[in-house]
Amino acid sequence: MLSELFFGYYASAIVIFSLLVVTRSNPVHSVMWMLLLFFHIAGLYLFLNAEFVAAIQIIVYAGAILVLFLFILLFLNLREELKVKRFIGAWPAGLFVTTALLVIVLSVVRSFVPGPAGKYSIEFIKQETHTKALGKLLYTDYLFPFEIASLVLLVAIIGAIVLAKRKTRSK
Amino acid sequence: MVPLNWYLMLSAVVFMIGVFGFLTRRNIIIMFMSIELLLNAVNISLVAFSHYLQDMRGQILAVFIITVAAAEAAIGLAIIIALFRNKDTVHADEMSEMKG
Amino acid sequence: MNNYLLIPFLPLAAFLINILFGRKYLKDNAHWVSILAVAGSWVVTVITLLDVLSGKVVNEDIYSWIVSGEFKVSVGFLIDQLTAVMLVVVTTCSALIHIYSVGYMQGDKGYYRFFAYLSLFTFCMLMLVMANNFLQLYFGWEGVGLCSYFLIGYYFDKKPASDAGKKAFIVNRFGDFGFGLGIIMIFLTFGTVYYEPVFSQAKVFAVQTINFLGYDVHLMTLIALLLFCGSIGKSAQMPLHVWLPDAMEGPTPVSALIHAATMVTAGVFLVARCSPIFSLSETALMIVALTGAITSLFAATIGLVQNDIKRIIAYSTISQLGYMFLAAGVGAYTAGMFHLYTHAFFKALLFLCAGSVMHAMSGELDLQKMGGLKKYMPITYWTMLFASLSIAGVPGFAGFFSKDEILWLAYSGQSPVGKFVWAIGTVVAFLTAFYSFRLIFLTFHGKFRGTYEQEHHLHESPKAMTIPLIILCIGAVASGWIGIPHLLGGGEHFTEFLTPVLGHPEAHGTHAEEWLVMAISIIAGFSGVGLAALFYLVKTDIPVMLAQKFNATYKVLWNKYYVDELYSFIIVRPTIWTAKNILIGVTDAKIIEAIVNGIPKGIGEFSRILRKVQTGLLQRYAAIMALGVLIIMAVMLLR
Amino acid sequence: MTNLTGFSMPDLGPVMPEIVMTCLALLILLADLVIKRKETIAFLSIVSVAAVTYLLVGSTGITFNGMFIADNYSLFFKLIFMLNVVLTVLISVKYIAIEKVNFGEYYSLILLSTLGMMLMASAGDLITLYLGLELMALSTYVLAGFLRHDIKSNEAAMKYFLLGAFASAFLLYGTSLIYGLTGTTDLKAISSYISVNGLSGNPVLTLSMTMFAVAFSFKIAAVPFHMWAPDVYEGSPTSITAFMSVGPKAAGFAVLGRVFMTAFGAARIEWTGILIPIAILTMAVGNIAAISQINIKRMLAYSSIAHAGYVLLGIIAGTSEGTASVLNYLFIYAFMNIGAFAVVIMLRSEGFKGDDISDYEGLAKTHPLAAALMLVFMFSLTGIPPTAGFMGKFYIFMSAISAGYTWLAVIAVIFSAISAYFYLRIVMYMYMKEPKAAVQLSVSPGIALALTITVIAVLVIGVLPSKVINVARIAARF
Amino acid sequence: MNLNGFPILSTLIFLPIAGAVLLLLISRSNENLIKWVSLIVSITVFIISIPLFTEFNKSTHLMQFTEKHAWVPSLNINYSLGIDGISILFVLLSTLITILCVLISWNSIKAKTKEFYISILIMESAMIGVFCSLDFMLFYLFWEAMLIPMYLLIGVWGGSNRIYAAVKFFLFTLVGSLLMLIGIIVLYYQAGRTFDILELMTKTYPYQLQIWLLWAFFAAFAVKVPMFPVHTWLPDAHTEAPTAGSVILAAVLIKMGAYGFIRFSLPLFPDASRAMTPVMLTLSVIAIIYGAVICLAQTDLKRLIAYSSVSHMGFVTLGIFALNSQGMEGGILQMINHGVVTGALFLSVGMIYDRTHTRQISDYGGVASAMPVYASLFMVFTLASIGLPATNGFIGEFLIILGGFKANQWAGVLAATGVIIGAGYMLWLYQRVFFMETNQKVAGLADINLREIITLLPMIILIFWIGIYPNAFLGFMHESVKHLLERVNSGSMHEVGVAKNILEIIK
Repeated sequence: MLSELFFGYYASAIVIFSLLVVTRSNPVHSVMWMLLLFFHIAGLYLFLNAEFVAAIQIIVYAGAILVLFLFILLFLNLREELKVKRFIGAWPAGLFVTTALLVIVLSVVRSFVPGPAGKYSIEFIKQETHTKALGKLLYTDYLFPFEIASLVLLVAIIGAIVLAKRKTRSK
Repeated sequence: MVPLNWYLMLSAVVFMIGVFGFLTRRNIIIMFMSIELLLNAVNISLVAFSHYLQDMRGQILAVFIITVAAAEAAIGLAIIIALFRNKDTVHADEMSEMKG
Repeated sequence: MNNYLLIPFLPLAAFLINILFGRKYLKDNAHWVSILAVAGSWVVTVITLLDVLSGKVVNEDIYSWIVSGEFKVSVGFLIDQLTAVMLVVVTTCSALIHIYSVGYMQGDKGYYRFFAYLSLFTFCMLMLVMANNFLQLYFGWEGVGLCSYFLIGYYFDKKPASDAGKKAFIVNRFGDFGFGLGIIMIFLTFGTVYYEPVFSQAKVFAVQTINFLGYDVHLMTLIALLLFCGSIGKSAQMPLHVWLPDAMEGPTPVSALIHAATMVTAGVFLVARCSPIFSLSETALMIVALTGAITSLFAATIGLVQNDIKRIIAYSTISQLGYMFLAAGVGAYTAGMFHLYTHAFFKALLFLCAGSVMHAMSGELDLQKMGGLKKYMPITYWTMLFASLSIAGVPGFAGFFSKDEILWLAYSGQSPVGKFVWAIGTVVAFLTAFYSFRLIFLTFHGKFRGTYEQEHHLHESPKAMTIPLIILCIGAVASGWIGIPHLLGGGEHFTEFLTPVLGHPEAHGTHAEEWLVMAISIIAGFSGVGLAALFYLVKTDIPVMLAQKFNATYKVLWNKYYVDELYSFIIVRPTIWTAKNILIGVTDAKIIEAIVNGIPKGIGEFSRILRKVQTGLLQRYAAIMALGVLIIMAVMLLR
Repeated sequence: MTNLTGFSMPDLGPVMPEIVMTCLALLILLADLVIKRKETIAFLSIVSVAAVTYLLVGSTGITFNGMFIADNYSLFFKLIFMLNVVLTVLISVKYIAIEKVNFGEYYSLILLSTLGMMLMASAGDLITLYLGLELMALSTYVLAGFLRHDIKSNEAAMKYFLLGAFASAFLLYGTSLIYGLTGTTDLKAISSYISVNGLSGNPVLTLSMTMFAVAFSFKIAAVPFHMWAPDVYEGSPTSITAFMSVGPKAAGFAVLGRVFMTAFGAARIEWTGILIPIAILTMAVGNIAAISQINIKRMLAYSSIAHAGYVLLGIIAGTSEGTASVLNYLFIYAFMNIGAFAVVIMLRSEGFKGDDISDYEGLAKTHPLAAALMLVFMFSLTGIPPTAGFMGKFYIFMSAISAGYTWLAVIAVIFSAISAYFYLRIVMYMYMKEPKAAVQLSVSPGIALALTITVIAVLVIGVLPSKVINVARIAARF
Repeated sequence: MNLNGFPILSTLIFLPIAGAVLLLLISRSNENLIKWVSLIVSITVFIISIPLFTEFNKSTHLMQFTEKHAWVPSLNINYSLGIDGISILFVLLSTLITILCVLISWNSIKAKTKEFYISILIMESAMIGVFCSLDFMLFYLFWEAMLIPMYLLIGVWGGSNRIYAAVKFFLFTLVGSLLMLIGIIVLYYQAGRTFDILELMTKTYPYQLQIWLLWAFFAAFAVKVPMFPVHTWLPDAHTEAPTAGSVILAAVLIKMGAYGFIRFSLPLFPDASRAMTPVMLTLSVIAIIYGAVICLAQTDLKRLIAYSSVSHMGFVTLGIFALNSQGMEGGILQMINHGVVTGALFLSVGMIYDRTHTRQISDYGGVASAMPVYASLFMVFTLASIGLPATNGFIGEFLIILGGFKANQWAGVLAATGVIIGAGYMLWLYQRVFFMETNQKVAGLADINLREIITLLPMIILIFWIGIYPNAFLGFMHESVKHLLERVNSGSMHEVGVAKNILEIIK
């Protein structure tokens, strides 16, 4: 019974916070709500005994990406931003489409039959400790995607420099 | 025991909120955050699947998604800066130089 | 066989020489080439006449012309009695008119062209006459039509002349339309277009009927009438007679040769040649007779009031041709041919005299402006007088014998319309006599009504013109003598000569009736001459008074029953109108072009709408994407 | 699950081309610091591509337990990518100098993007597929925004980035659903699971298939997910537009083919149901919208959308003949499209944008050779026989009809007739109108070489297509 | 049998292309060299085509001078050429017409002469290719390849409204031929993966499919012919094209449509063509009368001749769909005649246009007095166009009306009226242009020079040669037409019959 209660809290928190992120007019408030959201998602991961993923979630998402967002927000002159209206003119259309999509997806997901059980039973993970299991897999079975991920990060760096560097030094 | 469907419903709701944010908010940065929401929604369902299917594949993909999200954030914000430098606006509906 | 080839191919050679070397080298002595050629073919014709007289009939092919599937036709010659008669008529008239033209066309800038066309015409007419199959007949048929187009439109820089030429050709084309269909019907029934097999098997199909355009029609009547369409067009019978009066725009020798002696008679020749087919169908013969009769009456009435000398003779030609068809219609083909033979001489003579009168009056044609030319042009006067006597049917002259023969055979033949047609014939005889002598009296008798310098300029035509007149005059008088009927002790050699080809006409009347008919026709002829003398010599005011009293009828006759206006109103103007506004205006422009241009314009419009959808707004793109996802999911899940 | 010590190093043979490509890309990045003349860097990148191509031919096999499949199918696509890179580098040497963005990173980003495409082509697993796609996408976003000073380029990059991220989110959602349903992300395992458990009617499967269809349609710019293409093609630098119109599109088709053929092979009727309306819409919008365009890059964008529609026909056919026609068409499409863009680039000279169609008036008088080249490409894009375009389209129609979609082929034929109108408009402007201003062409050895390669290829394949068709048929059997 | 191994047909096709490539090398400046090279090339091509005429074996309907090489083996497409009684005359016509086109545009084409002659030579190879190819794909390749040069010919060197006309021509033909492409591919699969025409002709196809395919092919060929509803591109294309362009268009391009009917529609879909003959006959008769009547109201010289060719081609399609030997042979001969006569008419209009630069009939009048030689030549062409006996027009028209009448009496009678209206508008045209008072605009015109006479001479010779001795040309067709008609009339009649009663038994 405890787990349902626990899940209920987390789920409702996540939904409310994401709604707040999306609807607040002041971008800084949105970032703050997002921070709280990430914490709750990390909590959920813990609940699903994916400790390492939760840790990464906090470090990468909350730590790195949100900080990046804050830097960008500094560029904006907030006062002018508050006065302007938040949503585009045709926002009811957007709402309608999203709710329709939600209804369809929910109807499909409700009758969901999960696939075959894999080898990594929860006890095995607890006994192996989650990070070790994840690490071993990353470096054996999923070495290839791991390398590609590194390349993706490389491209991100090059791209960021090329686009955002202040002084162009072209010949 | 919390059934798997609840998780899926949660991720679907978060996903749709992200889509709603993306479709309706004028400020690009908020649109950007909505995309992060989408990715998080997918992560939730992935981790939930990997938990119920007792298989690590979901979590691994979640990790990769987070790395890609980080890379995307870097590039996205670089583009926003480049755009901001030229056009001094951060609203999507003012960016309609090209149409027709 | 090869000397027969010379007849048509000599004029052809002359034509080629004149047309190719005429402009630069021959210029004014182009006439020698044509005259020699025509004279050569005249000589050979005489030889062939002698051969035919001695019973030598020739039917030979030269080379195979068209072979397509089972349709085989070749260029070939059939020389029998009928051809011989036609050859004589064509070559003699052509030769004389060639000589006459030397004088008449003196100094004309297109001199070589004129003689080239004359030779071409002679070639085509000879090919027509000597053909041994229907397609070569059609070849000659259209060939003479073409030459008449060239010769009528000879003075091409004048609009009326070129209009007349065009009108002649197109009206002929109407006739040839029927003629062509006739030939096709013949091929489809007999499987060949050669005369010999067609005429021999004709009896086999005597009773057969065929479904033509939905109607069940008697086969032989259908073929006969289709062929008759051709002859109506060529011989200017009702309703396709309109082109002949306008054809007078051409030089007079042309009218003499083509529109009197040779081309217009081709229609009669066709009916005569196809007598086996015509005689198998009662209705066809009846229609031929009636058309001939009505046309002759119709033309004769118009001829009464015309003032243009050439137009009068033209109407008289139409009327005389009506006679010949009348004869053929009652089964008296030989009589028709006899009248054709005699008519060629005196009608050509009339035209040539008119030509020399015109020559003298420096181009003046209106009778009202002539008068008293007797003393200035004695030869022309006398020759024209003999011709008029002959045409009026005064006994002793050629016209009398042939016309009387026709009237008698009409009266005594057992064709149902015989009597009725005979009556009309007699009335026409009276009218012919009247207008012929009206012409003589108005031109040669009374006092001169022309301008002073015309009078001063009056002179007899040069020798080159008068000699052919004299020769023709002899022909006009003497040509009848070979066909003097038994009644008057003659041997009827002409009919005997043609019987093997056209069969012998039976007459069921007694001698008394024959005498009676002859008497009536003589009375008709003399009363016509007398009345004309009364009107135009003695009391010249009567015609004027009559014209006012019956003004309406006078105007109708003067305007040729408004037939020309009728045609242009029914056929010519509506076609051009439909072409202009309906076809160009509506169908082409509105319907087809509308669709053809409409579709791209529609697509263009649609493309502009699509461009509006592409607003450049990022959210709109995302919204459309989301909508796309929604629709696909809905469709896929509901299916 | 092998323990740590018993870890056997996976066979790297098949992956060797990708590894070499990565090293060379990095090398070029470093070389940019040392070498000042950008032409040498361009030359270096062409040499490296040549080396990779040489390696490619030999390396086939499956490694990383199914994640990386280097079969004939992926080999053919990699050939297209290599061709795409070489031609793009050739045409952009002088172009980026004119646009004053002459940085070395340009070439390394192109190589990295091509690497991403190669990974997508031989991805046997949804994870590698997603990462390869992101690698290609990210580098292409940057390349799209390369003209930092030009507002249009920034806007193009922004639009491409946001919509790209949005679409890849859908891809991820689809992957997670499939993972949930079948417990694996390996394509072969998925297909065996579906056929074993007979899930063809399952709503979740349909939902995930739709998600995949959406993501890939975005990549190949099929309607209704094509909205980004015209703006991005117009905004980004022309050499990159050329690169984008061939590379990512071909990669999209590679992935579309592989995922739908192998993974969802059993549920063929369902996903053809999805693709047919998309294909018809794509051909319709692509052709019709292009008619009223004034900017040539936008017009070529719509034309490339239309061509995506034709290629979709081959995929819908579903047979190996269909896939062969897709491969053949994309190979030919690469030549004619980049050729056309090369001519557009030639018109771009100092102070003269050369983007509007009206700039082409009277080109036949001022530059007959350039006009003749454009004529060949335009007629090839329309699909008139002596050119390769016809052979490509013809083979697509053949495969569609043999699979029983005759009515679809008729619709495609009607739309390609409509396409004739706007291609013809260009030829008409060039040949039948008087030149307005004296257009001065910026010709460089690179562009000249690229144009010769493309025009020869278009004409030779047009007349002797059997070589390409045979290779495509071998490649199609996977 | 390709006379001791020499691939005559391939040389005929590829020599003009070689010539075009040669022209590419010559510099744009010395136009004279360009003109002479193209003239020599076209003459050599004509000379090479003559042995076809002499060596042709008239006693067999089989294909002659055949060549077959694999082209795309994987799709079973072969490069196979061959001609028979039906196609040989067209090959000769194309080679002859090209020479005349080169001659006529000697000094009337000033701008971009090099591209002009290149397009003409490429046109020639495409034309010959269409008539010789025995493989559907090869046929389609040449059929479409001819679009590009023609589009350029009309568009670049045309008259004032050339762009609209060029685009209209291109789109009309393209839409039609694309539907044919679909038909070809469906046929390919239906007949077991082969494009070889001879093989396709031996097979029988289900009736319903035949109807569909017939209409697909009809779309392509009817536009080309042009038959009634889809003819509006022709007047625009003709009036706007340069003289050489409209000559090629009138003399050869139009024939491809009718040739397509004979070579493909009839033999491949015998039952469908028989079922569709009433429709086709009505369309042809409408085309004849519609084309002829509309000519009466034309004011533009070239437009009038263009509409007259709509009417003449109505005759041809009537002949073809009469499905009897007279109609068919008449149709084929009429195609040659129309090529010669309308080609000559356009050549002569081109000559007068070079002098007066106006096409309005009202600007002309009394030209005969200024240019007698020209007037007499034009008269010969007018007479041939009307179908006067002793000219080629008569032979064709008479056989067609005979065949048409045999097939359907109404069609025959109505077609014959076309002959009358034809005489009407042609003579009226001739009168307005050549007779009557000399119009000031055409007062002092120089008569045609030697070059122009040489251009028209072959036409005159052909007109009278076919007129007087048509067997020289009809002889070629007999065997092939007989074979074709056997296939169309009997063809799969018995199979259909058999199929029908089996159905009865089953029902």
